[in-house]
Amino acid sequence: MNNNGYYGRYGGSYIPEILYTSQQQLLKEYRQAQADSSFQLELQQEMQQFSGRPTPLTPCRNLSKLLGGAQIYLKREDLNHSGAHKMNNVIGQGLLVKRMGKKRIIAETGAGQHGIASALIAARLGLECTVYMGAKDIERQYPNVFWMKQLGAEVVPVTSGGQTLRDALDEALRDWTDSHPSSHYLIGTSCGCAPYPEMVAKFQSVIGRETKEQSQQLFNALPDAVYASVGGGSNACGIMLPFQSDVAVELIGVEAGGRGTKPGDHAVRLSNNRAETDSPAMLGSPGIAQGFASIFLQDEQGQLQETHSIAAGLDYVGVSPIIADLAEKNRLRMIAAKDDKVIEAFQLLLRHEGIIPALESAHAVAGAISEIPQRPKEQNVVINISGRGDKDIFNVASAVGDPEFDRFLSRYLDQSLKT
Amino acid sequence: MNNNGYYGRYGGSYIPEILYTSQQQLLKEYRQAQADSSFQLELQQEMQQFSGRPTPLTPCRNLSKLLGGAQIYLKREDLNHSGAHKMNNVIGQGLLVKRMGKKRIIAETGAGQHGIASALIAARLGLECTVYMGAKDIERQYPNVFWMKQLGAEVVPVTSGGQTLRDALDEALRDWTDSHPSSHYLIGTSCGCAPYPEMVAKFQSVIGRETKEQSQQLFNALPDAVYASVGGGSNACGIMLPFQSDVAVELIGVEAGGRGTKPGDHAVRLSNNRAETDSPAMLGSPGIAQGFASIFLQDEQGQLQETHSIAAGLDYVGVSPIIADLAEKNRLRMIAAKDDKVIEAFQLLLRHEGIIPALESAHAVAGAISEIPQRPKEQNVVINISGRGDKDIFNVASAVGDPEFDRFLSRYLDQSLKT
Amino acid sequence: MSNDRTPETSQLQQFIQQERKLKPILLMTHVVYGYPSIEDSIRLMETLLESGVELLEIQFPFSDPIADGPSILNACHKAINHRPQLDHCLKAIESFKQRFPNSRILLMSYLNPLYRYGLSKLVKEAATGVSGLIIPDLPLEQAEQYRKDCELAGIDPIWLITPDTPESRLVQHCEAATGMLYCVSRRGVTGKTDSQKEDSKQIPTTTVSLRDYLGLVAEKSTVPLAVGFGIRERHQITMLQGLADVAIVGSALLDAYDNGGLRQIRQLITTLRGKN
Amino acid sequence: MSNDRTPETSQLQQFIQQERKLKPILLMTHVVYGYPSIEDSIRLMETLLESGVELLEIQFPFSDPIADGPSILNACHKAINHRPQLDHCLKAIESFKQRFPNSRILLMSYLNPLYRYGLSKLVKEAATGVSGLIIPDLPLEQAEQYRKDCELAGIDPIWLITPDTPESRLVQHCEAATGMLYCVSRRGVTGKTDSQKEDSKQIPTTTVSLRDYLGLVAEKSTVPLAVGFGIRERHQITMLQGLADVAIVGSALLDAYDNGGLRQIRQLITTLRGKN
Ligand SMILES: Cc1ncc(COP(=O)(O)O)c(C=O)c1O
Ligand SMILES: Cc1ncc(COP(=O)(O)O)c(C=O)c1O
Repeated sequence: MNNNGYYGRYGGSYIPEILYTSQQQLLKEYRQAQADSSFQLELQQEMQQFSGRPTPLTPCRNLSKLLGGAQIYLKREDLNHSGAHKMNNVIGQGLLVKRMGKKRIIAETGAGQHGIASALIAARLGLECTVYMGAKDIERQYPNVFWMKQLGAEVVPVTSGGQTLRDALDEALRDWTDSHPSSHYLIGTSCGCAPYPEMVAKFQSVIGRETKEQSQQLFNALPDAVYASVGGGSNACGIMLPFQSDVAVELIGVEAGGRGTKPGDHAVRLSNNRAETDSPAMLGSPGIAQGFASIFLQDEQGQLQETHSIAAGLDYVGVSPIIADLAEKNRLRMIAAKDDKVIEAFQLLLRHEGIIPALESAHAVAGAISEIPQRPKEQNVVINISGRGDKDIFNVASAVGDPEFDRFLSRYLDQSLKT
Repeated sequence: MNNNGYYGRYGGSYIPEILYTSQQQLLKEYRQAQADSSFQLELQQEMQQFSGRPTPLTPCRNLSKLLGGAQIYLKREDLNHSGAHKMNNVIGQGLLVKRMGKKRIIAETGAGQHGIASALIAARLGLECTVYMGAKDIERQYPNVFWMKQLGAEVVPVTSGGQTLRDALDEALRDWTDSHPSSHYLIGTSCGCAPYPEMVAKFQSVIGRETKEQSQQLFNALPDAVYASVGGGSNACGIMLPFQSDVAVELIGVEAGGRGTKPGDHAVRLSNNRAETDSPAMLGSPGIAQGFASIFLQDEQGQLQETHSIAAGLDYVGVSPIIADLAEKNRLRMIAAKDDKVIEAFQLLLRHEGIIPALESAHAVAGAISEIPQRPKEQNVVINISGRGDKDIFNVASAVGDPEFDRFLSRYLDQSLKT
Repeated sequence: MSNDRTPETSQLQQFIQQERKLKPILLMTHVVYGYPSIEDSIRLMETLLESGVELLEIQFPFSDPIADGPSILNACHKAINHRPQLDHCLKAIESFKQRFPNSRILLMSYLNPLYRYGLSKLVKEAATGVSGLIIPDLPLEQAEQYRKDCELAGIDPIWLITPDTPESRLVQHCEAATGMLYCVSRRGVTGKTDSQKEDSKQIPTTTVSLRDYLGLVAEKSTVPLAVGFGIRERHQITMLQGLADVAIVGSALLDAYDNGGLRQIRQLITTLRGKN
Repeated sequence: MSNDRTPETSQLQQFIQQERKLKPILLMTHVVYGYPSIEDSIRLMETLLESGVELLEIQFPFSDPIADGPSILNACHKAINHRPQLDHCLKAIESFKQRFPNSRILLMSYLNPLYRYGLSKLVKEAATGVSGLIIPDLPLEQAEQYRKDCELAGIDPIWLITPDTPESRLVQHCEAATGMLYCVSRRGVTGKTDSQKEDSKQIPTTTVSLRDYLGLVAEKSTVPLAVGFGIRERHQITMLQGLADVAIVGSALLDAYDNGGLRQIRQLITTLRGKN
């Protein structure tokens, strides 16, 4: 990143003037904190004591044998407190909020993972917490809303636009323009105006640093390839950036292929085009929105589009400027996995390794599975399991079509109505 | 334990003759494995690589301040793979099964935690898995059943008796009498015939060993008191046994006070009586059932009783012989927490520390909270958070009465019916 | 097969040996006290005794009968709802003993109800009506006091052995055995499984053949052999002749009762005896 | 307040200064192109221009208008359904410019639609009808090329400043300003918040009083000041007289239109001008 927060031609800070002071304060405090060893120590301590880091690197002998190609290792971010890598980021930003002396955090959330992570850290650090969430997402992901409320967070339904993540993000930004002197906007992925992409990527890069060390311990070398799912891009940045200058390590991002290539059916921003081909007919194209320049799914008029993925955390309309830049420079290869392949990969990991990945992470697995059989057995491949899949029971049950689950819910409701 | 598996007057092996050979084989293999450093290494490795151990010890400054007494630390078994301490045990027994060359495991489960843990380790180690679960429990805890099935386990509904954990346990034993040469019965708690109580306690004692080390690191001393919930007794044994000979460390077990003291309304086996008073009018009384001698909830005729707890994992009719013995010898003090206090403690931990405990573990928290204000500030108290509470959303939502959750389920069902 | 190696032969053993002089094999029928009700269960026992079964095994129900399959399990759970009491059960047995001197009665239960009652006390009190005690979850190792009590009271503690019992342990059991030995013919619980899966034409066994298994036991043992689990038809009993002294019928009896009451019971006994 | 320190005064600035000689304060009304439909929005603009507003701010809608509150946000989202096109919008503006020579038109949009269109191209093409451009998410730092393009095309890039803008940055903006400065009177987005919470009797400000804030800006600035956000009533405009040159009315106008159409719009303008 250069000093203005650019990664190649992506990034920057495109925000309403009212946010300038707070953005500058954040930038300054973040830089100071980065150089402050006591902050770094506190960060490391909280990651260990609260979230249980380091997370392990798990060898998958069964799956490796089944696929007959490279040896597979999983980086287990699902074992973090709250069940996803999102925790790394909220711990970092939460401690920064304390440092800045602010009392309240604002967060946007799509599926609810980042909302829960924010509510958890707010409770832990004694901060107020307001979470913006699309009204449709609230309907679809109410269990997460329930936990946020139980944790003491205020959950504000966003009824504008498509009533999903993008609208929640806009609304959180609006709150911030109103409340910035006392509130911090805790962005959940490596998007947004500078220094958010850099900062989130940095807090997440503990994933990659650990992976590097653990690879040496487990197989005495760096991995030959690293796969991660790409929504906003934070788990991918987290595991990949520490390998950026190790050019022998292949980096592969997997985005949501959804149901198909029609607008609104996917969240394929990068893998179907080279960013150079700046044509709006491509799936994603360069744009400047929500505070930063990157690749967005948009129409010819520059209106952002609706998206879809079976994994709610991957249906973001934009992508981290860091990812966009790495893809453009061919340091990162982007591929997409469709919903049905994702369910297959999900089931494969359950059956053969006893690990339940988030549907987001199952994209990384699906992507890896599509390539591993062609890789020589001597290679070692790391897949980032960004989160756990318990949360996805409603989606998975629909996808595999288990009528018993519906019957269970009916009974629960009958019971509940009686009492 | 003496050589016959007795702890004082509890324990032993009271099983049908047909199981004798397998029980003896298990005893032998277990003893050999204990002495085999390569087994111990493999065990430690799998606990780290698959389950993410060590789990942290989390200081709780907010809650400590709020209660104004001893300093509170949480041992975070909720961060294990599968979200509970149950994983420690299934890893241990799973590796033993491999060692014995058996191809199949049988497990009983109540709420489903041990069932899932068993299904996970079976998938991981390439074993077949049959889980017995009361038909009523299946109805109540279908999400767990869903995951077991997705993991490839066969889930057998048990329709006899009260159709809950006890019946599942009986049925699992029946399967074992049939299949023991090729199948291992993977008991989920430190109950059953010898060597199960000892073995499960041993596999779980990694909790206490870590706690001991981490206490030294965090506050330079052993804890003054350790609280754990007591269902079958495995998480309590796990955290407490390594402190057994450190007599200055107070050990407190918390059992399910349920709704009241009527039979069927609670699972208070130990805290309301001293075992010496061998009167059946007491809540629990000495008995011999399900393979071992211990304290059971039973009527005057020796029939085991129904139980209740808001935490499905605590409503077991018996208790580990190790726990019964420690309580009888006053090394362990048993108290009970009622459902409503448990919900209060649950909410307190959410709001003030951002940690969602299993309702089982919330019993330990409730018990601790009732005593901590009276403890001097200089004391350090460890509470075992045996598992995480996501799984308890249906119970918690009923208890706090959130109509939105019901509405969410209705919508999901409507949707599901349409497609 | 029984022989006369033991110095002091128990009442039960004498009875069995006596009866065996007249019949190629004896019948032991199994019933659950309190199922379907206390009264009806007593009527069922009377019917069996009237029909002349040599041995009647009365199971005092326990809530968690881990060695029993679905039929008996279900019967036990239903029986418990009638709050059966052990002392009443003993009284009933005592009266049978007087009314049916040509049969012997064995009391079977899991350990816990007996333990709650007081095992020593039970053994003493049972002696007036009960010839032998069967406790499937009380292994030989845990039974020192119990065996003493039994000896004193003149009751036989009946031990179970299985095809999986290793030889050294078989020898121990044979040495300890008085009255008779209860030979489980296969793995698993009472009732169902093999006998239902494999069209019930054979006596199910495990790996060793039943003949070899019972042969080995007979070699080591001085007491009569009773063989149980899975017997449903006459020809199974015929097959046992020459291998064992007593054929035990449990679940089949319960199933018959559930299907057709006492009438069906009488019918089944007649069939099993080969008298039609 | 404007003074004449700048060497070359822009067209827009000259217009405002000219008008101000006649009126204590001017009115800038804000509308969304394409809401409620393309046609109706054009009719609304015509109505406003006919009613004699000095400045018309036309917002070309964007799907994610992060600085706008509920009323405008909603209007933008509805407008997008009619697939508004930037070139059509520019054409419409060009025709207004010719038909209403006594008003000036400003084009407001977020960066992305303009960026997709090509910002340089847009600036050039807009020059035929548009006097100034307002892009709330394009900060001064990122605007080097844009400013050059504007200068070349003779369009004023309108910069926004807020009560939170630090003095050093305020100075930068004042130096960069041509045409006019857009002074946001408080934190938050357009429309709602303060003005709704605190019964809309006052122009909402943050910690500094509005008078001090605008006084400071006037001191540093050479261009006219427009004040926006939250103006709903006549007396708010009266209060601004002497502090600013232009009062901006946005959400209030949309709300009036939604309640009573063009009739209500004319009514509102009359009221705001203090002519009834
Ligand atoms: C488990 C998990 N993985 C991945 C993602 C995608 O986000 P990112 O690309 O920022 O890692 C999310 C977002 O919610 C998530 O919850
Ligand atoms: C999270 C959790 N804690 C505690 C228990 C109680 O079991 P134990 O007493 O064996 O630890 C269970 C049992 O399912 C459990 O799931």
